This record gives sequence, structure tokens and C-alpha cells, in this order.
Amino acid sequence: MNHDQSFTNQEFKIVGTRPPRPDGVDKVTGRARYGADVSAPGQLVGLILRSPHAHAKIKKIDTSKAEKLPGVKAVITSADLPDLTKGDRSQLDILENCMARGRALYDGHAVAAVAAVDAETARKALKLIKVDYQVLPHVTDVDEAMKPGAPIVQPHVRTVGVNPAPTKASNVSQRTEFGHGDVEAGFKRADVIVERSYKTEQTHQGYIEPHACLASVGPDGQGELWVTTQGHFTFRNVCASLLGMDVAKLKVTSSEIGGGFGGKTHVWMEPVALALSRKANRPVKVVMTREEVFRATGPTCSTSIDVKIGATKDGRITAARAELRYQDGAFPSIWGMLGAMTSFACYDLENVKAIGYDVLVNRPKVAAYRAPSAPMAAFAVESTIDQVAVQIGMDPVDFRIKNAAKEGTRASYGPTYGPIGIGPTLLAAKNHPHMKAPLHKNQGRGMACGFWFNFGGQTCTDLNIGVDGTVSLTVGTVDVGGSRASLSLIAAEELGIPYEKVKCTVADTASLGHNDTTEGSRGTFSSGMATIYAARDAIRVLKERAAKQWEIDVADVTWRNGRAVALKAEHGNLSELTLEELAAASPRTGGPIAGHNEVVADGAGVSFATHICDVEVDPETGYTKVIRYTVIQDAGKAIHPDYVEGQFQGAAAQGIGWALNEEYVYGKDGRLQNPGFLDYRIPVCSDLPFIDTQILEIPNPGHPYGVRGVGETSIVPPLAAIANAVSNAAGVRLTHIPMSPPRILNAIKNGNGKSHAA
Amino acid sequence: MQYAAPSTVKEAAGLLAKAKGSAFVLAGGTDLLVRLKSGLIEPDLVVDIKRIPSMQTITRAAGGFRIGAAVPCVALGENAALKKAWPGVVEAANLIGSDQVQGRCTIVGNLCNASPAADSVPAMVAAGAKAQVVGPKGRRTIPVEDVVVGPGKTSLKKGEVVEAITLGKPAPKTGDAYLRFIPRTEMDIAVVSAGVCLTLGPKGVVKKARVALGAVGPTVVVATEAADAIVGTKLDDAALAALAKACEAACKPIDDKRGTIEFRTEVAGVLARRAAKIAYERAGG
Amino acid sequence: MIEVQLSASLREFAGGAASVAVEATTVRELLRKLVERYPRMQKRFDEGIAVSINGEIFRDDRAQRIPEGAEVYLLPRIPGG
Amino acid sequence: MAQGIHVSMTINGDSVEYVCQPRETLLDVLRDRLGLTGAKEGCGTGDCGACSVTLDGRLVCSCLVLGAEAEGKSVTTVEGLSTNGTLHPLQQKFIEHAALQCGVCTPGFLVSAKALLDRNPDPSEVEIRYALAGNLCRCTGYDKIVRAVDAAAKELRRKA
Repeated sequence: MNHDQSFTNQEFKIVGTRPPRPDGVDKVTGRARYGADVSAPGQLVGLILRSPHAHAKIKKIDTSKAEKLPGVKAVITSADLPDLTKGDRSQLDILENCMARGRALYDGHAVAAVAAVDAETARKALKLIKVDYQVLPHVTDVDEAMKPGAPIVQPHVRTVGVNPAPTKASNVSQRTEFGHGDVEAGFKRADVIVERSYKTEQTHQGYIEPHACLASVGPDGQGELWVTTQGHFTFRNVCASLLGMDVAKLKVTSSEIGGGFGGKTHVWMEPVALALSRKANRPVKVVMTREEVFRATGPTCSTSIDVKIGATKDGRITAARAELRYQDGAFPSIWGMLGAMTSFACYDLENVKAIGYDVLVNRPKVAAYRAPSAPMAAFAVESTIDQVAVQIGMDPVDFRIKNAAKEGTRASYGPTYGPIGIGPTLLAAKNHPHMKAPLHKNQGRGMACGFWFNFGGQTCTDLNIGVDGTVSLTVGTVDVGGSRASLSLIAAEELGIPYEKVKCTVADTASLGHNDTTEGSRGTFSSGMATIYAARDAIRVLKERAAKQWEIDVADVTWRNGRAVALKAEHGNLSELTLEELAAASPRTGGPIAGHNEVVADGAGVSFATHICDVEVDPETGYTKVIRYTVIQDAGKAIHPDYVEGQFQGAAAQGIGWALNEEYVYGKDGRLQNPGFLDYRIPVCSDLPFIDTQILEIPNPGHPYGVRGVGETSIVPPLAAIANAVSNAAGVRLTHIPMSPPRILNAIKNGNGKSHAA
Repeated sequence: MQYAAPSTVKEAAGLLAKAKGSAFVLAGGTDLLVRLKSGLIEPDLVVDIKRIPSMQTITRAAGGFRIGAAVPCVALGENAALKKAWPGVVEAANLIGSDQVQGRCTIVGNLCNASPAADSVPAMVAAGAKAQVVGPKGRRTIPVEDVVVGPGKTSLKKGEVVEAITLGKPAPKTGDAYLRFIPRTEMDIAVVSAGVCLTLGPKGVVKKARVALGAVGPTVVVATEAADAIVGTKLDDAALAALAKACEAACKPIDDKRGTIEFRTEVAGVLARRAAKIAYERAGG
Repeated sequence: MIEVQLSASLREFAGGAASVAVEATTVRELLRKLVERYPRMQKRFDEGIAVSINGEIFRDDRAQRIPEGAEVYLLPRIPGG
Repeated sequence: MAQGIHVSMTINGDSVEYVCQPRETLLDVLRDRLGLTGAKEGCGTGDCGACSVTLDGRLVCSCLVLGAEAEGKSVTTVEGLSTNGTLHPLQQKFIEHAALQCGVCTPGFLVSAKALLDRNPDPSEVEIRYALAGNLCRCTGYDKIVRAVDAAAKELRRKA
């Protein structure tokens, strides 16, 4: 573990230390309450009936037998979820994904739901619901879906972004283009050009906690929802809008969250649970099975990508072009566009063009997955970069250093970069001992870079000081990876008090203003910013109270090391007032002391990482073992380095799983064949080595402490880093993710067309 | 669904014989409960055999071993004598699932679940293990390879249960080994597997051999020609190559979510070759 | 006067132009004037828009001031994981 | 509805009785009847280990045990790890080493790790990794978990 603070120019007393997390004891004793861990008096069990077809017209749903089963308290279909979206197609898409409306669009699409007194009765009721399907032709592959004559998933969709605007329905919902310069002219100047096509299969976030909620809606239109989510305020707004409820009358409480990684940023069965409860007038608990999680929540896209990169013999890229086809599942989204935006973001390119296609298929609606869309694009681009480096006889690290983006570079997606960390991460990689570790027979080394935007958004924080001087910090961003510890550190730093004096709580939606979802690596960035400002607001009040107690002008009071200090020599005999003293006196100096902040936390600052990986490939079986792995990433400023390292390691591990074994396998019938942890193979403990980390701190000018989001970027490089390592170990270029043993063995046996350098 | 936990074999067989509708034996439950939960089966009766004392022990008999049907696989690894005599069988049994699963799963359950990819089966078949079957008409003993007749299908008649697996006393200079291929290091079902048992004659020449392959056909594949290819050799490179080739020829796998025909065929030979080398070494060659 | 660079998906609403000149001092004023000139852009803005000012991306803050001569890009609003 | 089954057993040292349906798993019983929600259902198929408990001292997935099977048996869950208000060294080291992020897999890891250290007080890194292979974690990449178990083993050996 290396924590390089040489780029930091701020002095911190508490920020940067590694105290125990406030939710630690609850989580090691089983006391912490997750989505499925609460119950309500009179609660019913809700279950959902799902389509067994990839694409079908729903001609009729007969629920009468289910309704008559003793113990069944409500049965609903889309008829119980009327369209209140007033022509907002994206909202209607959310509603339709929650419950099919006349057509099932993918295997696992919800078609009806029941609430009954127990699970056994609910299971029986599901079997009594008769659905009359007319099976329609389906398409699940992204390239197939783009072909003329492919079954149309959404008849209302016309391709956006092409001229003239098309009049016929298409599975391509959007074409986007980014870049600058003249790529054709650039390729003419190149000494070497590598052009290659790549594929990546669909993967799931694979959080260990399935979706779960407890919904309660009364006939008075008031409701409560306990739910595992990354954004309870967003869930409240979406659910209230879909169900025609008043936002203020729906209280949403976020449970402890058992992993999300983007998958818990969207609503899935929560509106259904609320509708069941409304119909039954009793609390309803809905807990997904693992199979439902795989079939019916939002995995990330499968992709098909072409990349062409040209360079001069001395190692300068003259032009780069990519065409990226991403499938978004059954509903239009922007994942292909994001792939196009991120694809070449690591490099300083004179001529660059990236074209993204968003494509509809009969698979579940795609949701965000940690730096969504970036890993696949990076896989294709970074694999090609390595091949160009080999062809011009240059070390892949040196080649990247020579072409890396820097302050003042025009990003491939448009704007000009401020201070960024790609260069330092590459230099750190070049000098890392990992680069000199010996490699044995059948072993290979690879490296790759990754980019992610990060963002901030609407944030709101309360900081209340108790009568004993301890601090209640109330935030609205769900803690997905230790942010309560980080935010407590920040509050303690600002106030000048020990970490142990701060208790951070995630508030429900009735207790705090709106907070955007914890996504885009924004938790610590944005709530950190709001916490700093809330603490400074509290300090303003504390200084006023001190001035009152001392009967001096507030301008003569400053705050230092957790105490009010009277400035000026004339006040020399006033002894400093501690936070405890001011808090104790507060009933008589104006009442409770608090600080608040509402902010739109913009200026998140982009983030870069470089990874190095060693693998060993068994040439007789294609089995691959990761034997050494190093993550180098710019954190801006690491508030709690343990949890920054944890983000780096976890993201790398997810990337390793994606690179080697994880994939959605669809049968010819369009049904998902591996909806379980047995055959959807996420890495187990014995699959991985220790994952070494190096935190760089290139301060983000957009944050008072220089923080950049750290949660996502490190899932971007692993696909490419491992592909480069495997290709070097096996002597053949791998172009299809995951590089499962059958694919690797096939490539070794059949040479995969060309040698890996070509 | 009814749950019964009889305390004798006779009672268990009687319950199963009399059962109306579908009846299942519950040993470790690591397959049964998964199928129950997914709705693949809707049992009317589940007979838990873990309260039957004779099914809970590993005993020595005529120099060999009798492993009760309810003995969890982890207990095989804890039995030093069994491990010494039949290391391949024990390794295969211990490869099934995690530590959590090991504490529950049984080799009889692994056998009767009748999956082509069952880990313990190729090893048991190579080792010449037999199944003791109890039913309404009394007891019978059959070779392990005769229990499974197809994916999910056994030759057991209504009311019959496998009471135990028996392994003979290994002949002098005998060694067995089992290898499987999985994409991860743990927690996977075998994509392809190979069990090999060898007995050596003088000067390290293979006198007797049995080779069994898993997940390359609807049931375990007893590769007689592959065994013949190494009998009479000292397991030199040519013999190993012939073994691999014969294994490939014996494979009749399918393409599925876990592997391709091409991959399974190729790797079956690789694993048989590697397992044979381990067995040869264990036999003292 | 600000020269606003348009991402490719917005250019079709501006007759294919890669950039347009707008008199604006805040993000709000900029977006309002663009819609006045190109009404069909409103739909895109509703779907989500972000403004990059001198390399710093603003997704929400419509009050953000735009300095004279700043590099301004209109980008799609980005979701995260 | 099938007839309920009466079960007497011991949970974390306390005698309890319950009536369960034949289909109910031990995990269902722990969570829904005994109020012990420390064990989690991550998959229901024995693939994730989040529901790990010990049954008469043997590590099992409680989702793969019927509630009825627990008759006369002794079960230990994560709620039974700390004694007299003191955290078990494994619990302490998990917090100290930041070995949890979301924490939903943590109860299962702790129960599995304790089962490992009970039978092997001085495991190597490889032994720790294989012993914990039945417990999935999606947040940490396992790095800090392995270090925490190693540190707890050292602590326990020092105390022994």
C-alpha cells in the first residue's frame, strides 16, 4: 500500500488518518439492518410473476383464480399502474420496465404481482395467474439487432442523431459522435495503423444483497418505503410520480445497502411493492431472489467495438477512430454515447473521432455499472494501443506517456483539461517495482489506463451540536463504501475536534432536503463539500455565541483548534471557549447550535488510473490465474485512505471477474441460462492475489480539500490490462471479453487469425 | 410437502415405497434444496436419512471401506486410512463446493443427483466403487457406474435407496487420482473431469488401469480404450499421448453455458494425462 | 459574446454548426438563448445537459457565471455507477 | 398448508423451540421466526455464503438446511460470536483492517473465518483464501479480509 501525498499542498490534522468506521460494530455483529432485515406488523409477502419469453405480446392475464386463493390480499397487473406520465416517454419506460404493459420485452420482465399472508400462499397464487402470450421473434445480440430485418424491440423508436431524421422504426435509438481534427488526414501521416474489432459480453454488478423493500401505503395517500437503494430521494421522486402520490407524503428510508455499484440507482420492484400495499392496504415486503436479480434488474451493456489507431515510428499517435455499438436492453438510453465520450479521453490527440450507437435488444434494461460504459471502450482502445506500441517497437508505458493527455489538452469529448492525473499515474507505473518483477514461463504482463468523469450534484447536509459538544452530522447520500467515516473526518477537521466526537447518520427523506443518488463517485466528494460548508456555517454561529458570552464584537472572534479565540490584545484576559462550553451555554445564548448547507456540488474533476497486471496462462486448458496486480489512481485527496484503497481493490476485482469469467449467457430461445452465482462466476477469494494500491493526490481545484471521486475509475483499466497480459502470456491477441478458458484455448489453437502484435 | 426423519433404513425404504406422489431422499440437501427452492421439483415427501446411524459412519470391511450415505464429504478427508487408500476418491469428494457445502454434501447424493458433471463419480468409477442399494425387495450391490442411466435419471426403483458406497482394499502398487477443470479456483461445477486408477506390475509397468471421464457424455464415460492404451507401458510420453487421444475419442460432450464440445474434448485428454501421472506416482511408479 | 461548442448530437438542431455565438453571462442565460434560437433543443436539454466551462463540467448549477472568452462546451448529462 | 413441525434446538447457547413449515429453511427460521437477521440470503443456493452458520460445529449454508433438520442440534450465528459484550478478535480485526465496505457479506465471512481458525489456528494466506472461497464479497476484492483474518489468527495465537 503506497499513499503518495507529494502532490498535496494542504495541511490536514485528521483528514488522511484511518480511524474505525462508525457502522463497524453493527456490521460485524449482525445488528446492521439491510433491505430485507425489517418487518412491519401485519406485513404481507409480495412476489412477482415474470415473463418466460424474450419477446411476447401479452394477450390476456387472468388473475381471478389467484385472487380467490385464501390468504391472497392483492393481485396487480399494469392495469393497477395507470400511465400518469403525461407523455414523458422516459418516465413511461421506467413504469413499463417495472410492469409489462401489453408486451413482455425480455426474459424476466414482470407481468403481474401478488401480496399474500405468507410466501407459500404467494407462490401458489403466482402459479394460478394465467397469462396468454403470443411469442414474437426476438433479438439479443447487439450486432444482430442493428441488421436490417431484425425484430424491432420498440416500434416507436426512431434513430436520433442522423440526418435526415428517419421515419422508420429502428433498434438503433441514437447515434452520437465526438472528436475533432481530420482523422483521415491523420491516418495518411501514420507509419503504422492497427485496426481491430472487439466484443464484450454483458455483466452484472453482482452486489451480494438482492433488491428488497418494505412498502406501506394507506388510503389517505401517505406512504413509507424502507428500501436498499443508492438514492432514496430519487426513489421517492420517481415512485411518487409513477404512483400519483405527493412527494412529501412518501417517506423513503434507505436501509444499509449491501452493494449497488450503479445497480441500485434505478427503481425495479419498488413501485410494484407500493402498488400492492396500496391495493391491500397493508405493508408489503418484496425481496428479490438471486435469479430475479440477474434476470430482471439492470446489468451493463454487451458491446461490439471497432478501433483504428495510427502512429508515427517515433511514437506519436496521428489519428484514432472508434465505432462503438452498445446494447441498452429493451429501453433507450445513452450508454453507447458514454462509451464514445470516454473512449479516447486518456490521450492527447490531434485527430480523433468516436461514434457511438445505442441499440435495443430483448434483454433487461441496462443500468449503470461503476464508470458505466467506460471499461468496454477502454478494453478496445487500450488493446489497440498495445498493438501499435508493439508494431513500432516501443515500450507500451513509454508510448502511453508520450501520448498522454495533460493540462491544456483538448479532450476527445470536447473540453480542455485542467490539472489531471493521467501522466503521474503512468510515471508511477513506469517506476513501480511491479514492472521489474520476474516473469516465468507462460506468464505475461499487461498494463492499461482508464478514465472516468465523476460528478457532484444536489446535496444537503445538517450539522447539529449536542449539549455536550458532540456533533450529529446528518447527510442524505447513501453510504455505499465507508463515506460516513470520511464525512465524520471532514467535520472533525473543520471543527477542530476529535473524530470520535462526530456521529454521521444518513437521514430519511422526511428529515433532510433532496440529495442526488450516490452515483458517479459523488458520495464523499459532494457530501464532503456540503459538510465542510455546514461546519463552517456552524462555526459562524459558534463565533457569534462566543461573542455574546464575551460581550465583544463577533469580528474579534476566530475559531482555532476546536475553540473560540478572542483576537486583539484588549481581549487578552478572555480564556478560550471550547465547543463543549459553548454547547453547554447554548440554551442561554440563543438556543441550539447548528450548521446547514444546500449546494449543487459541481466541479467534480475527472479521474484517471493506470493498472499493471501479471497473469499465468495454462496453454493446454486456457486457464488464467492473476498472479500480481497493481492499481495506481489519482484520488485528489484521500480522506480515509483505507476506504480509498478499498474502492481501488474492489473495482479492480470486479474488472478481473469481467475480464476472465463473468458473462450473461443467452440461449437461442432468448432466455438467460445462468441467472445464479454458480454459473455467473464472480471472483472468489482464492482466485485473487493481494491487490496492491498506490494513491496519488493531484488536488482537484473544484473541491475545498482537493477531493476527486474515487469509486469508479479503477474498474476501467482491468479488462484491457488483463487482455494485454493474457495476450502477452499466450502469444495470441484476445479480442473477446470475457477471456474464458474456452475462448483462450481456441485462440491458442487457432491462432485467432493474426498474431497478437498484428 | 411432508418431512420425515426415520431412524432405520427399513423405515426409510418403507416410507419411500409407500409414498404417494413424488418422494425424495434428503441426505446433504445441497442439490435437493436448490431444486426445491427454484420450483424445479414439488415433493410430496422428503425423507431425511441423516438420523439413521448406519448411514452416518465410515467403517472398515474386509480391508476396504463402507461409506454411509449420510456421511458428509468433509468427513472423508478427515479419515486418514481412507485418504491413504483412495486419495483420488477423497480428493474428488472434497472438491465438491465450498467448506459450507462440504459439511453437508455426500458422495451418494452426488451420485444419485445423476449430474454428468458430478465430481466424485469418475473417481469412484475408476476406483471400482460399488453402491449398496436397499429396497422393498432387500439389498443388492451394484457398480457405481450402473446407478446413473442419464442426466437426472438413476436405475433405482421406487422405494430403493443407496445405503452406502463400498471401496475394496486397493491391490498392492495401486494409485488413483482425480482432476477436474473449472474456470475459477473453487465453487464451480466441473466443465470436464477425469479419474484414473492404476495398478503397477514389476518394473513400473502398468498392469491394470481404469479411466473414467466426467461431463463429456450423458453419464460418466468409462474409457476402456484409454485404459488399454497405457496398460503394459511405463507411462512414457507416447503412452500418455495415446491415452489423451483415446480419451478424446471416447468423449461425446455437448455445448452449453459451461463449455464447448471442442474444449471439453481437448481438455478431457489433458486432464486424463495429468491424472494418470499423479496416479502412477501414487502407485509407486 | 461566447462561442459555444456543440457536441455532435446537438449540431443537428443548429443546422449542423459545430459552434454558435451567444451573448450570455450565466449558464441559465446561455441555455435560454439557445432555446430561443433553436426551440427543438429544449427536448435535449430536458433529457439532460451539462456545460463545460474552461474544462470544468457543471451539470446542475445554472447560476454559474461564464467568463468572457471562456471555452464552453455543451455536453450530454452523464450518469454514474 | 402442510402441518407445522415442532423443533427444539440450541441457538447461540440458548434453548429455543419453534414450529416451522417443512419447506422452510434454517435461514428462514433464523430470520423470520427467531429474529436473527445477521445471516443474509444472498443467493439461496449455497453459492455466496452470506447465510453461513455452524450446525453442531460444522460450517454450513443455512439456506441449504431445512428448519426441521435442526431438531436437537446446536446452531451458532454471527450474533453468537461476541461474548460478554466483547467483540471476538475476528470482529475487532475486521473493523481495524477496514475489511468491510457494504458489510452484507461480513456475518458470513466471520462465521467461516471462525470455523477456519477453530480447526487451523495458523493458516497460510492460501489456506485462508481457499477456506473463504465459499463466501462471496463484491466490494473489497478480498484483500483486506484476508489480512484481517491473518491478524486475528495472530491475535488468537498470542492470547492462547
